[in-house]
Amino acid sequence: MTGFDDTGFQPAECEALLRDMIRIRVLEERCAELYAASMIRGFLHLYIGEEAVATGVMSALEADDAVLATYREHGHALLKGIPAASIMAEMFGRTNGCSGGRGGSMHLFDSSTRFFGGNAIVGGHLPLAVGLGLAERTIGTDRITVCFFGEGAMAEGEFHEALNLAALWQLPVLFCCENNRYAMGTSLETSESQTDLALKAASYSIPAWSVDGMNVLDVARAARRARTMIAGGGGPVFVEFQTYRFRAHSMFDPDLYREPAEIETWKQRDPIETFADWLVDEAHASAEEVSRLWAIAREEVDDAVEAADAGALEPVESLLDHVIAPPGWSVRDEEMSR
Amino acid sequence: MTGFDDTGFQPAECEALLRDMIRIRVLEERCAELYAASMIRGFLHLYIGEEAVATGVMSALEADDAVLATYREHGHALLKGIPAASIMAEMFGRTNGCSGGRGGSMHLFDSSTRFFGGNAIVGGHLPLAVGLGLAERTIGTDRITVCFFGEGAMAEGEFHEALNLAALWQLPVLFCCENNRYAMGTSLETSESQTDLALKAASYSIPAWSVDGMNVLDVARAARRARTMIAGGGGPVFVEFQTYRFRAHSMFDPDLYREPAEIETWKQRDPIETFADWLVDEAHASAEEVSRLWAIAREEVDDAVEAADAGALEPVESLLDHVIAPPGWSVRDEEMSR
Amino acid sequence: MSVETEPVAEAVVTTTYRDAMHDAIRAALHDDDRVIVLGEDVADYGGTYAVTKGLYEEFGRDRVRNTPLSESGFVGAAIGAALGGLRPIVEIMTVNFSLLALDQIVNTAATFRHMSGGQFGVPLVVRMTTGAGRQLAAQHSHSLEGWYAHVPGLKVVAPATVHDARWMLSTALADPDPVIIFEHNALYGLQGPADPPGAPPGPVDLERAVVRRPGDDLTIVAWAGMVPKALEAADALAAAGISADLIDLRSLRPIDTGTLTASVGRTNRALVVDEGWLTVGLSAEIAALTTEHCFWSLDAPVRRLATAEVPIPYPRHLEQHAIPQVEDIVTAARRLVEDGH
Amino acid sequence: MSVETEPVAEAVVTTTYRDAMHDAIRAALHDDDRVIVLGEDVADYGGTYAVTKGLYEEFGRDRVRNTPLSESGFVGAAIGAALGGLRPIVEIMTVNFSLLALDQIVNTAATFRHMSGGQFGVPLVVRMTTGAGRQLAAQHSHSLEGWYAHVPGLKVVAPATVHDARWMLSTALADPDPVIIFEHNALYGLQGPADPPGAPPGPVDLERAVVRRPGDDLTIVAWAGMVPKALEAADALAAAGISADLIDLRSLRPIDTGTLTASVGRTNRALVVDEGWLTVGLSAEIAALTTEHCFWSLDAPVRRLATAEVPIPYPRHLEQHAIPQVEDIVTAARRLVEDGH
Ligand SMILES: Cc1ncc(C[n+]2csc(CCOP(=O)(O)OP(=O)(O)O)c2C)c(N)n1
Ligand SMILES: Cc1ncc(C[n+]2csc(CCOP(=O)(O)OP(=O)(O)O)c2C)c(N)n1
Ligand SMILES: [Mg+2]
Ligand SMILES: [Mg+2]
Repeated sequence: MTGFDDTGFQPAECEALLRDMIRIRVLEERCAELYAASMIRGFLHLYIGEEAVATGVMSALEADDAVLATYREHGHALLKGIPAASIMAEMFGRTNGCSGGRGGSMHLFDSSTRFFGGNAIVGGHLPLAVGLGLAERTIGTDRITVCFFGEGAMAEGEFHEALNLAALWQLPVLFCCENNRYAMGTSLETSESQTDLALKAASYSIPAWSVDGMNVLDVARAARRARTMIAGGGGPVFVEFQTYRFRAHSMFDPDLYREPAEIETWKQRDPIETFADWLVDEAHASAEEVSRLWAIAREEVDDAVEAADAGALEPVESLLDHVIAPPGWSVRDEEMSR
Repeated sequence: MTGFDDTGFQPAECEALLRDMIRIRVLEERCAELYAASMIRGFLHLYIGEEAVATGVMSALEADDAVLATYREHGHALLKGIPAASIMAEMFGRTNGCSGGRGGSMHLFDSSTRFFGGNAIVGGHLPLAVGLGLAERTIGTDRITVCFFGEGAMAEGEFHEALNLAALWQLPVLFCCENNRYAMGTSLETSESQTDLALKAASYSIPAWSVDGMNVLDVARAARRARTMIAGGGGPVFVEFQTYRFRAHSMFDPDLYREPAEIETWKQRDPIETFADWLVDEAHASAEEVSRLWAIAREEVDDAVEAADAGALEPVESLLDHVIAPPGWSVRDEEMSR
Repeated sequence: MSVETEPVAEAVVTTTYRDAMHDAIRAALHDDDRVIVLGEDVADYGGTYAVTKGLYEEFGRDRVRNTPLSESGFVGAAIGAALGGLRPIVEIMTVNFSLLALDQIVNTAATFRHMSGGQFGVPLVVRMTTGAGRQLAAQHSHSLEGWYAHVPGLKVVAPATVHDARWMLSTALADPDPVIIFEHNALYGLQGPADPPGAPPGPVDLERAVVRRPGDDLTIVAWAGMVPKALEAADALAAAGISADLIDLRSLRPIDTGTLTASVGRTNRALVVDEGWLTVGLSAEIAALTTEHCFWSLDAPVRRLATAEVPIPYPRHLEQHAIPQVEDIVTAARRLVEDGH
Repeated sequence: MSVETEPVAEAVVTTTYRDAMHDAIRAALHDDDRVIVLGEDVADYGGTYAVTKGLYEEFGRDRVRNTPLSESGFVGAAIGAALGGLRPIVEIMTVNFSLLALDQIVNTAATFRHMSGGQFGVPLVVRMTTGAGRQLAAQHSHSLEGWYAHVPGLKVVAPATVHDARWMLSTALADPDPVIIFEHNALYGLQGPADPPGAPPGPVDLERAVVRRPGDDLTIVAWAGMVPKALEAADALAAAGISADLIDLRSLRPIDTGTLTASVGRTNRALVVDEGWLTVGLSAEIAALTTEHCFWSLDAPVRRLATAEVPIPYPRHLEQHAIPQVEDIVTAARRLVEDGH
């Protein structure tokens, strides 16, 4: 990496990026512990190793851009502005969770920040992103819709249909492919006949390129560029972020399908460590400042766990709530909150 | 067009191609009449104008290659070797039909010639073709599987999933896109963000190219080349055939969405007329010989209609047949016939 | 077939089910900028069954939007558009093709409100054609309404009169949750008043069944394409001295248990007529539900008349034999009343 | 939970449902070259629920084939492979994802024999996991067996014992038509004998229901994940002096009407326990069917106990509250016997 002048990022921006990556990491390390302690249940998919992607992309968005993500979405949710306590409470299944406890780890939602999940049908949320983009275009806003998905999702028919629609209709959607090389235990090479994913996406006649997803500045720069293109009316953009998950697919996964050496190689490129080291090496930050970010993040998560755990379990009597809107509910009630 | 020596086709081959195009044309013209006379019901999709595609491709196949087609499949069925009488009887819904009358115009089937339909879910038969190819590969035959579909099908997720699977597994499948520029009333430009369909298919890392589908020699040549590549172990191939349907999508379609001038322009390129004219111009055939082909085709269809109409209606008592195999039926019984 | 689905006085203007549906969509596009129509061939082609004909010329391609063949994609896009503040009306050509979009409808549209703890509703209307009778064979002719009626989070309706065709849509559009509208292909030509006497023009409720013909000897429950057939059968039964209380279910989810049980509690006999397959079909639910509530007053088990368990065959005589016909309804009703089974 | 699904003598070797399923697949791969296994993560990962673990190492990647995420594509490919002479066993991770493949299963696999007038059968086995209980929330926890049971052309089974897990597969593979096997995720750890005394190792029939525990006071009908719960409930009921005839349905299509009616004709009371949603669920069919046959001998309407009509919520207490529990079964059974409803 080079100096600030070359990167185009200000020191404060860099610190914010580092801080946010650390916040995600600390939140998720704690999730793993809490899973072991049975406080979190169901499927839990950690983003550890991939933090630069969400962090860089989210840094380039406007507050009211819509975001959709997968089941591996804790980091995205956090940076979209959902308090760590609400996220943690959701994973505890408590009423103070961001989905009222109904969704759990895979289904974080927040209407106030326009975070549209936490979607756990692989590929299923890509058409939703197209629709949100269509709504923006029809209503005439200058917001964009950002959709995160794994490289595995690109084999699904819904990817194909969604990209085609977005391109045909020139919608303001940013497709962010988090290529961590595996879909559960299936490697990219056995999942896609064309492993150059940007090339593949370009076949829909949209701008598409690939970026080092372990380098948060590269990610942020790509996202800025993409957002500018989209907001300027250039239609959808696809960006591939090459990254890696340091943990197993989920807490159920014995991770038998990856070579330890491969994991090690990628861990050398830990997006947080490399970025922190660079900041320190270049004397843009001191080791103490970095430590402080970790400490603050830990405090945030400590508080979050405490607040989450203070939350109540929903009484079983209201089990049938939220299936359809209550009588008398009008669509307007929901719109108010968006 | 040029002389025989340049085309690579023998006079007898040319005559066979012309004959087969004419046979399809005559068969289908009669279908239209019989539809008007209410002898044929349901949906009826005519291939008139597109005959060079099926004719050229089928001429390049071996007898035991498997073929799958759409609901616009009368021509493919005929050239695969299903007698015109069986096809006609099927459209009459009689027991002497090639599907015993159960399928009708959209569902012609024949196990003895390995004709796997007559499939009317757009895109739905592409995965089947992949599976048939997988079976050939696993069993170790040198047969290939040929799958015809319209350009409209390429927007479906199943196209995407099927192409990826075929390419990943390097299966012996020939994907024949019959690009007649419309999917019902939806033009190619409003259906595909990338209208260069061969380019699109190439994004699956497979050989793909485009051919004039109104020129039967070009079609046949492309199909020969593709078959050789596939049979040689080169994996799947995609060929786009640019063609046009002279009639409406189906007998229900008022055809409001195409300019008469456009239709006229394409009719000038009638694959049968242009090919016959060329043969006559180049003195490879006489006008009388061409007329004779029409006459023979008419006779074939006259006979077919007569034979079809002699067929019986299935008694209602056997309505529940063919839902599952009869008790005691073994899978072997079916294999015998393939 | 001479069927009148509502009492028609001399002066009442009649139209067709198709035109009523068309008028409903047109009015919705006119009244609310957020309404868009999308689906395969809804624009230039005018809709497979010509329901949306002329609308793109009037409202433009942005509001009446042709989609490529990609059922999952465009239904999902409609869900997203609903989340984003529009009120999409999405058309799926035939219920068979809706299977391609079922993941979106069941796993997303029907769950979004719940998964988000009530934050995100999906105010979407999905229209699709259903039913057999046109010799379209085994991939175009099914009746899978019962499947949709199984899914919490959805509302499912089946207009069987011109009046409902005209007015159910606006109620559906006002609904904060996804509503699936099943239009039986055989009904498009049905004649009747969009605004029958006594029914002021305007939205109709989506959740109540309606007695289309009152009677005392047995209850016949039907919906969608079976309503006209059941009406015709009821006429024939009346001629034979049997008076049938004919219920048009209208809402397939939720099911109006009150109307069902009020009728069966009085007639003590019920016949359900379902164009879907028998096993685990909607008719099973009606039978089970009615029996749970009326067991002690039933004079005979609830009788189900449904389509034969076969993919719909092409030939007319087999197709007709597979699906319930007027005579089948009459026969089943007579046996129920006269022989008690 | 201490449940034994078959009488187990001292010397009988037990295994788990998972291992039994694994052994069944392994034996099939071993015995018949035409058998292939395909699905997401069936190879390196060993299957989402570890059922296919070790098989690709033993039989190679050509016979145990990882597929990309593309449910419609690989299920369709499996159908094609079946048409082409192979005997594919295709795994879909969870019934929720099977919606993506439903077009292939319903519009193609189930119709091909019919559309072709009997020429082309699809000898395919589709395995998928079903059910709630692991806090996997609204997109991973459903029980849609009833939908599949609706479709002519399919056979649908739900092994609920280790014995059935071990032996249903070979019968399914020998079947000339598509067979769907539902494996309830909560059963994988179930212990029991693959070859219980009196049942010689070998294929079991796919079409008969089995009485898992004989009794006289009421009939309880259950399948899949509800069988162990119903057995536990039957024990509790026995302790309270109520003897339940417990039927494990096993085959969800076709339904073994004979076994059902023989039992209910004797007990005169029936309770159906269904992990699917109530409305238009399989429980409705069992209730309707049983009532049709046993109406005159029933002492009370057939009682349905099913999952609450809500997408499955994440928190354990809500999830458990939504699905039928042992106590719910006991309570419903007692009310049925003691209060007649
Ligand atoms: C339609 C569907 N099929 C299968 C699954 C099971 N599944 C969950 S995550 C996953 C892998 C997805 O891989 P990828 O898209 O690369 O995202 P990653 O998990 O690597 O972030 C699979 C197979 C699912 N949730 N949805
Ligand atoms: C999944 C599905 N969606 C919609 C239809 C209705 N439909 C039948 S043919 C057709 C157009 C297909 O166009 P194309 O693939 O280009 O083939 P062509 O008819 O032009 O030969 C449509 C929309 C269908 N049969 N299946
Ligand atoms: Mg991945
Ligand atoms: Mg076309």
